[in-house]
Parts: sequence; C-alpha cells; structure tokens
Amino acid sequence: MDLLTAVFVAPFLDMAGSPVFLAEVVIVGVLTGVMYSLVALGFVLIFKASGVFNFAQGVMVLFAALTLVGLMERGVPVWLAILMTILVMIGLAFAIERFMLRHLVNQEPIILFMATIGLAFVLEGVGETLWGSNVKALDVGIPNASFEVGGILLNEFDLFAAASCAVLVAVLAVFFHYTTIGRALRAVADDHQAALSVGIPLKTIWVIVWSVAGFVGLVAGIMWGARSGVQFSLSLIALKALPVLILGGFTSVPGAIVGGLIIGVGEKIAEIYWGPLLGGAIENWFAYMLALVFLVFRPQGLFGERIIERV
Amino acid sequence: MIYREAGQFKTTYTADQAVFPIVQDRWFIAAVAFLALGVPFVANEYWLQVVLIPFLLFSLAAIGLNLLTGYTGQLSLGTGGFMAVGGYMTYKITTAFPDLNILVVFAAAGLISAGAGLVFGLPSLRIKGFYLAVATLASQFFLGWLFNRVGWFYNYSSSGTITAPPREILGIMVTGPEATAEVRYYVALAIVTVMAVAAKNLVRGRIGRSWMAIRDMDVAAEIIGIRPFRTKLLAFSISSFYCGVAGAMLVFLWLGSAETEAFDIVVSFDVLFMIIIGGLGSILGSFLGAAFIVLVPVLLTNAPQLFGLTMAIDLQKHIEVVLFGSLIIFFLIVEPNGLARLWQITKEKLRLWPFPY
Amino acid sequence: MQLFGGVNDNGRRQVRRFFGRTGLTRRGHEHQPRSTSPGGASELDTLPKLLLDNSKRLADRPAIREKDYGIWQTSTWRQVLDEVRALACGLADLGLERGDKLAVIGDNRPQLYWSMVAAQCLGAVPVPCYQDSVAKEMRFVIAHSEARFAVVEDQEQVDKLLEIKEDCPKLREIVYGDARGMRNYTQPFLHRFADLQERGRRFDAENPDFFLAEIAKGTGDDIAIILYTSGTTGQPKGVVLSFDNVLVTARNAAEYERLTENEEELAYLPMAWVGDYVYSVAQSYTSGFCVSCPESGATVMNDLREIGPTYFFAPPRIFENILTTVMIRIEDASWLKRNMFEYFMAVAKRAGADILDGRRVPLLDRLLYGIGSVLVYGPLKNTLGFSRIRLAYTAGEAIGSDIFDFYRSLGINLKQLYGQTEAVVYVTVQPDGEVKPDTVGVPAPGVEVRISDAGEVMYKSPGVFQHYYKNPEATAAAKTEDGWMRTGDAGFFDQDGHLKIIDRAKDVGRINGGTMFAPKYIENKLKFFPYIKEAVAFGDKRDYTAAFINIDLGAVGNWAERHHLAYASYQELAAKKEVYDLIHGCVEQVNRGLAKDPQLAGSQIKRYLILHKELDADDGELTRTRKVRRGFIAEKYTVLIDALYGDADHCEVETQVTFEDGSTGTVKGDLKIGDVGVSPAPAA
Amino acid sequence: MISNKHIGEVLLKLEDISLSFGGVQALSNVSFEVREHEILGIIGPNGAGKSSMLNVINGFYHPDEGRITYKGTTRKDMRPHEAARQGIARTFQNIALFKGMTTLDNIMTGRNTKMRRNFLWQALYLGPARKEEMEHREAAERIIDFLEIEAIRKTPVGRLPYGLQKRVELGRALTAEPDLLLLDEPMAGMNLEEKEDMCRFILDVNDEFGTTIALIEHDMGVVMDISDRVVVLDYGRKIADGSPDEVRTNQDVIDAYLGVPHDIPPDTPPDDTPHANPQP
Repeated sequence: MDLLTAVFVAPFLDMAGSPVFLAEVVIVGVLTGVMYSLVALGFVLIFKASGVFNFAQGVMVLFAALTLVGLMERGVPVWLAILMTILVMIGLAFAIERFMLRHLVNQEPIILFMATIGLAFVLEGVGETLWGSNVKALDVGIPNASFEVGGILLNEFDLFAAASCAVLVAVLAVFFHYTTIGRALRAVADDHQAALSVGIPLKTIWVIVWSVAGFVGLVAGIMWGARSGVQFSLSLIALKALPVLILGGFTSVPGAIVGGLIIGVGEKIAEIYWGPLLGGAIENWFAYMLALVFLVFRPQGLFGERIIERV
Repeated sequence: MIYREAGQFKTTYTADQAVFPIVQDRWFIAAVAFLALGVPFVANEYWLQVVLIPFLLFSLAAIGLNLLTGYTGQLSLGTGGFMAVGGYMTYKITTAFPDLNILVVFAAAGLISAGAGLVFGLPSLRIKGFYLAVATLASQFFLGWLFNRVGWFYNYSSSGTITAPPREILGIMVTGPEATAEVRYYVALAIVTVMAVAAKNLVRGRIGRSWMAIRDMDVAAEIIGIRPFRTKLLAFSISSFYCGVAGAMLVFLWLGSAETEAFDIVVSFDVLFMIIIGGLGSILGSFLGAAFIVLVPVLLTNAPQLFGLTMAIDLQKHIEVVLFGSLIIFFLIVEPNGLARLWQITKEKLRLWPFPY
Repeated sequence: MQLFGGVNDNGRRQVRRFFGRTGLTRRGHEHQPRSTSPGGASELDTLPKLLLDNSKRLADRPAIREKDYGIWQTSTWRQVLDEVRALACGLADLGLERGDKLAVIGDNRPQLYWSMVAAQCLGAVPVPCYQDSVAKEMRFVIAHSEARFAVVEDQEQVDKLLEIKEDCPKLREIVYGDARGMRNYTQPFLHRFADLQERGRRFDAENPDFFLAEIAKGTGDDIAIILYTSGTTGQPKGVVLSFDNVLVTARNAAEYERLTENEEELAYLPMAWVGDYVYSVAQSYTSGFCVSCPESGATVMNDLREIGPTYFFAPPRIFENILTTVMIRIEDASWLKRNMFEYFMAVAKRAGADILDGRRVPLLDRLLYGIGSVLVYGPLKNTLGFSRIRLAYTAGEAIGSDIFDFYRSLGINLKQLYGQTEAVVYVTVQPDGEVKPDTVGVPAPGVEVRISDAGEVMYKSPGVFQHYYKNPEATAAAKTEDGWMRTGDAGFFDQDGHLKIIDRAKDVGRINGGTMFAPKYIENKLKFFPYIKEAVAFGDKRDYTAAFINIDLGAVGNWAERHHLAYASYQELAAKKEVYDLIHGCVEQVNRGLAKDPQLAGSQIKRYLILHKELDADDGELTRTRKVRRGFIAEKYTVLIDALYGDADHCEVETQVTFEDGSTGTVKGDLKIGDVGVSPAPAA
Repeated sequence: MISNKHIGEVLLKLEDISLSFGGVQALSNVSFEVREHEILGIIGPNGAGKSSMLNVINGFYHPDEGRITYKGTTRKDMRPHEAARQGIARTFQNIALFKGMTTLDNIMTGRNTKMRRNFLWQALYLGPARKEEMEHREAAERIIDFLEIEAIRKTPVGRLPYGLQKRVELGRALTAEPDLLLLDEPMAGMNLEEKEDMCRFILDVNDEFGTTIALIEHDMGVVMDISDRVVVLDYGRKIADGSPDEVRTNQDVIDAYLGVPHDIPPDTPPDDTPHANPQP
C-alpha cells in the first residue's frame, strides 16, 4: 500500500504542492529536450536522405566540439574557429563519402549501420589524438545569466539554446521543402534507384547531407559543450537521442523536435519525482521505457510515415 | 583441391542432412577438436586468459546474438544487458545455494536471461529493424542500471562488484581465484561446444527454418503457418539464454569479478561486430567473428612492442581505437557478408578446383 | 588376311576369382573359347539362378541403387530377390507364360531391371525398348516381338502404348511403375507395379513352390533376351540371345578385367542397348556388384560425381562433351590456374599414359606427375566423378586420340572395345597396358577374330547370337554356315595384333591404282580437329582423295575472335583466307597420319574445299542422327566435285537451303579450293 | 483423359464480402462458393479486386462486412497462420520465397505446421526430433519429385530463374498438404512452355491430391482450360459465376473486358492494393 502511494499518489501531491518547482523542472526538461532534439535532428537528416542509421552522430557532435575548442585554445577567434570547424565538418563529409559510403552502396542497412559504428571509433580516436582527451571548457560567449520570471528561475543560455534550435529547425524545414537540393534529398530517401534515374548524383547528396548533419552536430556540440564541457561523454548523448527517434520517427524533423521535448520533460519529471523511489539515475533508461510504451500504441512514432507493406 | 567428393553418396536422409556431410570436413573438424583440446599444453597463461577464454565466451555470446539477428533478422543492441543477467544471476544463485553444481547454476542463470529476453522481445511484435534495435537498447540501459543500483543483486557488497566464489566440479576447482586458466578453459570449451552443437541443430531443423522464414519474408512466413510472434519470442529467449550463459562465463571463467561496466554497451557492439564480421546467419561465423574481435585488440596492443616502438599510453589507446574502427569499416567494405562467407567461397573454390565454377 | 586367334595371347593370363567374403574359390580357369556351357558352373546358367545365389552369398550387400527422393535408395541382393519374386509371381498370376515376350520401356529404373529378371524367372523373354522412341517406332518392336506384356516407367510410356495398342493385337497387359497422372486411367489391362507385386505376394503365399520351380526349369540354352538393334537402314532387327551367350561372355570379360562385387557402376545408358544389359545386369549378377540408377536425365553428371563409379562406360561423344566442358571451364579460370593446368596437362601428356601402363618414366616426370596429381589430375577427376574409376570403356565409334589420351594421361584406365549386339558386346578389347588410341585392341577372351579376303572383320565367340527374331534371311546373311559372324566393318590387324577398324566394309573403296579408300576413316580423322565439324571424303574410283569440309562455327568463331577476324556469317568466315590456312594445317596433319599406315598412305587428301553452308539434316545432307549422306551430297554438289577433280582454284555454286521455319532460300558462294602436299609413305 | 473427379460439398463460402482501404472500395458484396476438389478460376480486369479476394480468404485482410464459412465454420477474424493451420495454402503474384534458403529448405518450411517436436528435442537432434525431420524430409522430397525440381534441390532460391522460383513456391504451398490452395497468378511472366508445365502441375495437384484450387490468372485461355468454374470480378463486384462456357458468353464479362464504361467511378484501387500494415 505504501508502495502504491509512493508511486501513484505522493509524486503528484508533490507536484501540486509546489507548482513553481514543477514549472522549473518542466523548463529544465524542455531545454534538455531541445538538446536531444539537436542530436536527433542529425540522425534524422542522414536517415531520411540516405537510409543510413548514423551511429556516429554523437561522436560527430563530440568531434565538432573538440575541433572548435582545440582551435580556440590555439588562439583562433570564436567566429573564425566556428567557420573553420564548419569547413572541417564539410571536409569530413567528403572523406566519409569518399572512403566509406561510396564503397557500401547497395549494402544492407545493417552493414551501413555497423560501418557508422566503426566510423564512431575512428572519429573518437582521431579527435582525441588531435585535441587530447581531457575535459575542456567551451566558451563561445553565449550569455549565461539567470533571471526570474513570475517566480520561475530562467537562464539566458538555455533560452539562447532553444532559440538557436528553433532557428535551425526552421532553416532545415525551408531547406527540405523549398530548395531543389532539399527536394532531391527527399526523393533519394524514398527510393535510391528512382533518384538516380532522374539524374541526382548520390555522391553529391551524401556529401551535402553529411555536411548538414555535421553542421547540426556542431551546433549541438556548442550547446552541450558550453553547458557541461567538452569530453568523451559528449558522444554518449547520442544514445539519449535514440529514444527520441523512436518517439518521433526516424524520418520526421518535427518528430525529432517534439520527441526530444517529450523525452526531456518526461525524463526530468520522472527523475525528480519518481527517481528517489528507485534509487536514482533512472534517466539512463527511462527515456527508453517511455519510448517503448509509446511504441506499443503508435509503432510508427509521432509523425513517422506509415510503412505500407505489399503482399 | 583437398576435397575428393566423388563416391561420397548418401543412402539415408540422416547422412544427407549431417552437419558435415563431406568426409574431408569431418577430418578438418577432428583436427580442430584435437587442437582445441591440446592447446593448453602449449599455450601459456597469458594466451589462455587474454585470448582463448574470452574467445570462447564471446563466441557463445555471438552465437546467441546470431540466432536472433542473423537467423531471425531481429537486430538487437541489448546483448550486454542479457549477459549481465547471466553474470549477476549466476552470482546470486551460487551464493544462495553454494552446493548447487556451478554448471546447473549457469543453466539456471541462462534461463533467467531467457526470461528477460522474452520480456524485452515483446516490442518485436510491433516494430522491426532499427526501431527494434533502439528498443533493445532499453534492456541494455535498464538492466545495467538495475544491477548497478539494486544492492540485492550484488549482495550489498560495498564495492558493488560481484566476485566468483570458489566452486568445484568433480573435486576440481573451476571458478574462484584458485581455478587455473587451463581448467577454466576446458570448462568453457565444453560449454561452448555443447551449446554450439545445440545451436547448429536448432538452426538446421524446423525452428531454424521458421526463424529464417521470418527473417527473409515475414509476411510469407505467416501465410505458411508460422506464428511470427511466437517464433520471434522463441528466438529472443534462446538468444538470451546463450548470452546469459556467456555472461556467466565472463564473470566466473574469465574475469573472476565484475561490475556492470563489464557488460556495458561496448560489449553489445563488440558482439554485434563479431556476428557481422563473422557472418550473419552462420554458427561458424560466430566463432570466426569472435576470434577477429578478440584478437585484433590484442594484436594492436602488442604490435608497437613487436616493432620496438614505445609511445604514450593514451596515444597508443587512441591509435588503437582508430585502427579498430578503420578495420571494421575496411572489412565491411571488402566482405560485407563476413568471414563465414569468405570461408564458404574458399571451400567452394577448393571443391571445384581447378575449375572456377 | 590371316585368321587371327586372340585365344593364345590371352590364355597366358591365369586369373583366379574369389567369390564373396566367404573366400570360397568357385573356379579359377583359363580363358578358353567355350561353345555353349558356362563350364563348371552349370547350376548358375541363368540370371534367375544367379540371383538366387547372390541373395544368399551377398545377401546384405547392395545390389542396386536408385537416386530417388534425394537419396540413394539402396536394395540389397536379398531385397532384390524379394522384389523379383513378388513381381514374377504377380506376372504369372496375370498370365505371363513361358516363351511370352515382355516389353520393358523406360529410363534406367530398378523396377524395370527387376521386371526383366522376373520375366526370365518364368521363362518369358524381356524385350527392352528405347524409351525415347516415338510411338511409331515403338510399334514395330512391340508388334514384331509379339510382346504380350509390357512393363513401363510412367504415364508417358503408357500413353505411347495406348496409342499403338490397336496395331499390336498381342499386347495384353501393361504394368506401370510411376502412378503419377494415372489416376484417371481406368482400362482394366493397366496395372500398377506395386499392386502387381502385392498380387504376386498373395499368389506366392498360395503357391510357395511355384517360384523356385519355375527358375529351376530354366537352362543356359533358353532365350534370355531379345534386343532390337536400331539399323541405319531398314527396320530394326531383333537379336535373340541365350543365357549362355550372355552369361559366358559377361563372365569371361568380367574375369579378364578382374571385376569384383566391390565395383560401382552407374546405369545411365538406354536399357535397350546391349551394353547396358551386359554391364548393368549380366555382369552385376555374375560379379555381384552394385548398379546405381541416376535420379533423372538432368542430374546424370551430378549423380555420376556422387557415385564415383569404378567401372564406367560411355560412348566417345560423352567423353568428348566432358572434355569440351572441361576446356571451356578452364578457359574461364584465373591466369594462374589456367597456366598451372596447362603446364601439368603437358606433363601428363608426356608421362601420364606411361605411368598408367607401368612403363619406365624419368624420375623428374614422375615427380612432376605426382605434384600434378595433387594439384590438377586428382581434383579434376574428382569434379568429373572419375576419381575411383578402375576400368572405363568406350566403344560405338572411333574416339579422337586427343580425347582418348587426355583421359588416359589423367590416370583413368580408359580402354576401347569393339563389339556388337550380336556378340553380346565383346569382340575385341584393349588389354591393360597395351592401349593405343587408334586400335580397338585384341580379341576378347573366348573370341576368335579373322579378316576376310574382302577386308571384312569376322569373329566367332560363345556370345554369337542365336538368330534374328523372325528374320532367317538376315540371320543367314550375317552368320556363315560354320558359325563365323560378319561384322560389316572393314579393318586390319596391326603389327602388334591389335585390330584397327577403318570403315563400314561396304563403304570401303579403292583409289584408282589400288590403294584402299576408307572415307569414314579419313572423315573421322578430320573431324577430330575441333575446328572441323563435318567432312565428306571422295576417292572411290578416282585418282586421289578430295574432301568437303564444314568448319565448326563455335570453335573457329572463337579462334577468329582471338585473332581479331571480323565475320558476319558462317559463309563469310568459311571463305576467309586465314581459316583456309587453319584448315590446311589440319589436312596436312591428317595426311601425315595416313602416311604412317602402308595400307592407307595412298589415300591422302590432295584437294579440299570449305563448304559455304553447314551440312544440314533439313536439306537432306545428313541423316537425323547426323551421319553424312555421302551419295546424296556427291550428287547435289556435282559442280564442286568436278572442280575438285579438275584444276580450277575456285568454284561458284548456288544451293537451296531450308531454314528452321521450313521456308527455303538459296545460298550462293564462290569457293576456294585448297591443294595439299602429300607425305611420303613409309618404307614398308 | 477420362475424368472421374467428383466435385464435392461446399468447402468455402463467402457471403457479402466488402472490403475497403481508406474509403476506397476494393470489394463490394461479393459472394461465391468454392466446392471440394474443384478448380475455381477468379478472373477480372486489373483492379477488379482479385488479389484482395485471396487475401480475405486466407486472413491477410479482414473484410469490413460479410461472412466466411470454411469447412462448416463461420469465422469473423483469422490470422494468416491460423488459416494455414486449417489447410489453406497460397502462392503469391510476386514470388514470396525465402531468398536466403535453398529450395529444399523453402519446401520444408511448408511442413513446419505439421512438426511437433519442441526446441529442446531439436537442439539435441536425436531420436524423435531427427526421426520427425527425416519423415518430413521425405514428404518434401515427394513434392520435389512431383514438381520435377530434383536438380535444384540444394540451390539457394535466389539464384533460380523466375519460372523455377514459381514452381518452388508452389512446392512450398503443396508440402503443407492443403485442402484449399490459392494461386495468385501462377503463370504471370512465364513463357509458353513454362505455362504448359504449370498448367499440368495444377491439374495434377487437383487430380492426384484432390486439392481444391482457387486461382487468379490473367491468361484467359489458361483459366478457361483448366477451371471447372469461373468467377468474374470487376471493380470489386462479382459480375459472373459459372462454367467457363457460360462465362465466356456472358455479356457483362465481355463488356468488362472490352472496357465498356461503368457507372462505378474508375478510381478503384489497383489489384494488389497495398495492405496498410502499420509496422515501421
């Protein structure tokens, strides 16, 4: 009985008892969710355009952040460092296409998936060899002051992160829907052969999409890095983005955003209100459980397209 | 070239369906068995501990995952979690019932893993492919968390580690600090041999065909009367049983003690690498893949010394990681169907020698 | 030509035979020509008696296998006896009587083999028919043999019999093996094989002594079988063979070749052919070895490989086809493998046959041959299914010496034999260690051979048939009063006493001036070149030999491609100078070969031309079995012949051709004529 | 050939079957019967709902309305594997073989529902499990023999030419020893000779095993030749049902095939309307 109360009653009483605290928890959750969304976005972009489940997305975030920090440590001004990092990420996209993807055309998705895990190893090793593996602080000059609105404590940094995420998503949406390349990318996502037959070079598309994913990774890297320092564990947030994908669907940009928010908020609330009951640190798996439960009711995810099967 | 099959005809279905219908293959297997039995007489402790025992237990885990992913087509990233169940449950059971034969304990722990597999296989009813793969990560993280956080599983020891207690079979110490590497090797060899044979038997019979049918075309499989849900769940349970026993071996026959880190997501990926590099849908491939993944780091670690090079430890570590990753990519490019396929091609060539086809 | 007895030559071989695992020595005897009785084994003078004996002596050893439902379903001798017994009783119950004929039609199937023996148990005579004959062809055999019963494989054969049944009034009962598709056949005279056996078992239970008593009635003089030969002209003739004919000959040869019950043989040639009857039935019964029936026509090569026979027979055409596929497959191999193959095949060519025949070979060659065995010969034989061959025969027509040497150099004991249905196969056979590609060996054990004054090969043997069924004229024409049998083939013995067959006796002519002219012999020599598909030689009553040649479009086309020669059609290719040069070389080589034989040196080819079109059965130039119709061709192409025997260096011609769709057209050509130098005849 | 075949009782009865996908009507009020041992041809122009009909019969689609009575039992809802266990087997228009397996293994999967030994026995592969495996191997071999595909027994089906794949698929359906065999365009894409072979096999199956067959086929000649009865669908409705001769002369059928305008809107879905199977 006590257990039932502890699980089903007490947390809600706590919430009702301190709405401001709840609001703060939700806001923290939303902001974490935004970060997840950023990483998930990278996944979605690549999956949507090339059907590759890019496990290296998390390491790309790390790699981008490491490069940026490394450049800044060597005295490069922020704006130039960011520009150079973007160039590095584009170069990386070329290299990945040239040395990996090109040779794996027409392979099973699982093989490509495995290759991206291999890629994750390579990027991680290269990044740490170049820039070292100690924790580094990243300061790109994002304001970080706290202020209060209606009794709720807010942080400028978080708002900035949310804003940049929103801008990024808007840009991507426009890119996908209103540019030739964007439409081409969508065509490729539907059918490689068909896309090839209308004359879109697969190579180009891969380079573009991996560059974009690299850029998104950089944005995510800046946010996460500025918040919690640049280190190896940054690549692990990729794992956190995966349940977001199940929730939002592998091919849906809005899904990634909304899924990220749901996971972020849900995870924080669960951790704060139910976590102590279970010994804490349930963040690690709660997102997955949430996603799984969700899947049972909506297997295609929030906005995922229905997969139609023929007999 | 070495194959001389003329005159090897089969007069019964049993002979025709044998695992090794060709005499020369049987000789080869006999030679392998002889080597496997004889190797402790020539190998030192280092080889047994660093290469052979992990090779055996990871082969078993790879077989387990291969049953699920290679044969049934259900991609799983939760191998480490199921191995953890095996490791922790063995610990729990053998400390609770110290007199129970350790092999029985392994089996019991395997069964509990199978149960866990069953539960975490439930989503396979509704989802497939990468969705399912991500879902299986849930088991990885949840189980890892569970064994880390819930003291009951590690008997509330202060360090949070589980340690293999000394256990004997027929008066010979097989686990615990006093068990020699040789003994642990032989026990592992016995377990892996028996379970590999069982796996082979499963995949060449009705169940294997059901699994492969689901893998190749689940709609058609259902229409010829295969129950998809049941078949997938059976694959999840049996796969987890194998992984569970492998996890038990990892703690009890290899490391001696472990924390949840021993079963983290890297292990899941390693095992997945093993089956992909070894060959999806091949028992032999599971062994080849395990050998590859176990040996490559050993070689990479030892290579600099071999060439008389010295370098900073962490630099070496980083280079190792890069090389390992590159090797994986290189291998996937060169032979996406795995070592087993290479083996098969070689064998086919030898059978057709000197003809190309 | 002198009469040549093969007997003394072979009498030197003292061969002892051991029967079975009991180690019981039945008989060790000298090979002597015996007239009728299978001396010393009179109790085993019929196949049914042999079966009874084998079922005791070799009871649980395999007797026959059939690949069916994916595995080699094996019957032991004991089981075979059961099957035959049930079948014989069933047939008896159905009314088969002593002296009746029983037609057997189908692919090689144990059931059909059993029905032949079952008929013999009852004193009836099996008449196997070619399973691929159309109903019309079958009608003659069934009607002529007056078969009352027929045992057939399946619906296909039943349908044929139903079609001709009205024309064969004697045909009463039809038994079929495979019930597939027979569900709606309600005719009362149709019986399922299994049902018949069931009926037989009931009959047997009621008359337990019947079966053995019937077998005991049989003697060696009884007619064992009637085999219809597919005559090139006229109607087939039924060769009547007694048990003594069959068994004595089979035994003699089996002992000569030391066949034991451990042989493995694949029964894949038509059951109506005498060879199959001797190898797959008679010798299997006398030696007790197991015979395997392939799964289907499409799987023979694979089945051959699985069984890996020790005793094998194939007509030259099959060996030729196998060699061709070997060469094609090797062409596609990697550079390294191809070169290795070629290198070791050269070694084999040098040393292989000598090693096989036990002659002295330089140590280095022996060593290289050993390496070659591991790398090439062994695997090659293995992929072909020839690994275990101890004895392989080829007969029926001449085999190209390249082909023949190829197999022998691999270490396969391939031998030629010369035989006839009327002799129960064996007339001459090549002894181990004395094998030459262009002869057919020495007289088989028990056979005497002589060459008539007209050059015709004649023989006398225990296997000489009784008579042609219902055809005394033909019998008289074939057999002389004193028991010599005419073969209709022209030939001569070489200095080692080996018989050399050169042509059909009636086709052999004379070049003006007296040299023997054997057109087919020359044509065959030409055709042994892969580039030459067909050849027609002329020379009878003319001053010299001249030939028409058809190039092989595949082989020459391939050659042309390698030499960057462009061509659009057969005609264009055939007219190329380079092709003429190629063929010229071949002709010269043939001439050199002819020059070696004193009898034939005068018939070397002086002039030839390459025809502008392929000889075609549709145009009447070939028979349906692809034999050249020399007379017809000579008439049709008089212009060309005149040119060959004139001094023109080219000749224009216009020919009617029939296309595949049946329409006709004309082909025009301006043909070059090649002149070839002749080689000097040997001093002899 | 003298046919002594007895068309038996009603094996399957479909009453007022309607099926729609997202508002598109694939079948409207279709009723017909399939009798024991008969060969029923289902024909109709593209988009007539023929494949949908088969999918309804073996439980792949669940009709919005209507009743299906099979072997005397009326059912509402059935999963395809249940249909298989009750003796309904089928082949597909687009070959649905298990590409990674050999011909033999593909055919053996057809026996799966008849095998009883559990996985423990199978893991041992001794005694009863082995015996069972061998018995079913023999059954599969009989089908291989029946369909004359001995030579490709151990070839992975992916390597086989189209015509042979179709034959293997038929074999897989046959090894299940079905009472009702549904064939979805068994001769699509075949050349004349292959078609003749397939016809012979279909007739033989019907004849030898007494299997009831319902088949969809585009080749009118073939359908008319081998069917005992023909049902004609057009735009999801049944427009004729009867012997081949009756159907051949039916004015509605002629109109349908000649494309005479209809009062039904022509935006009905294609024949093999995608099944909205909500699985990612």
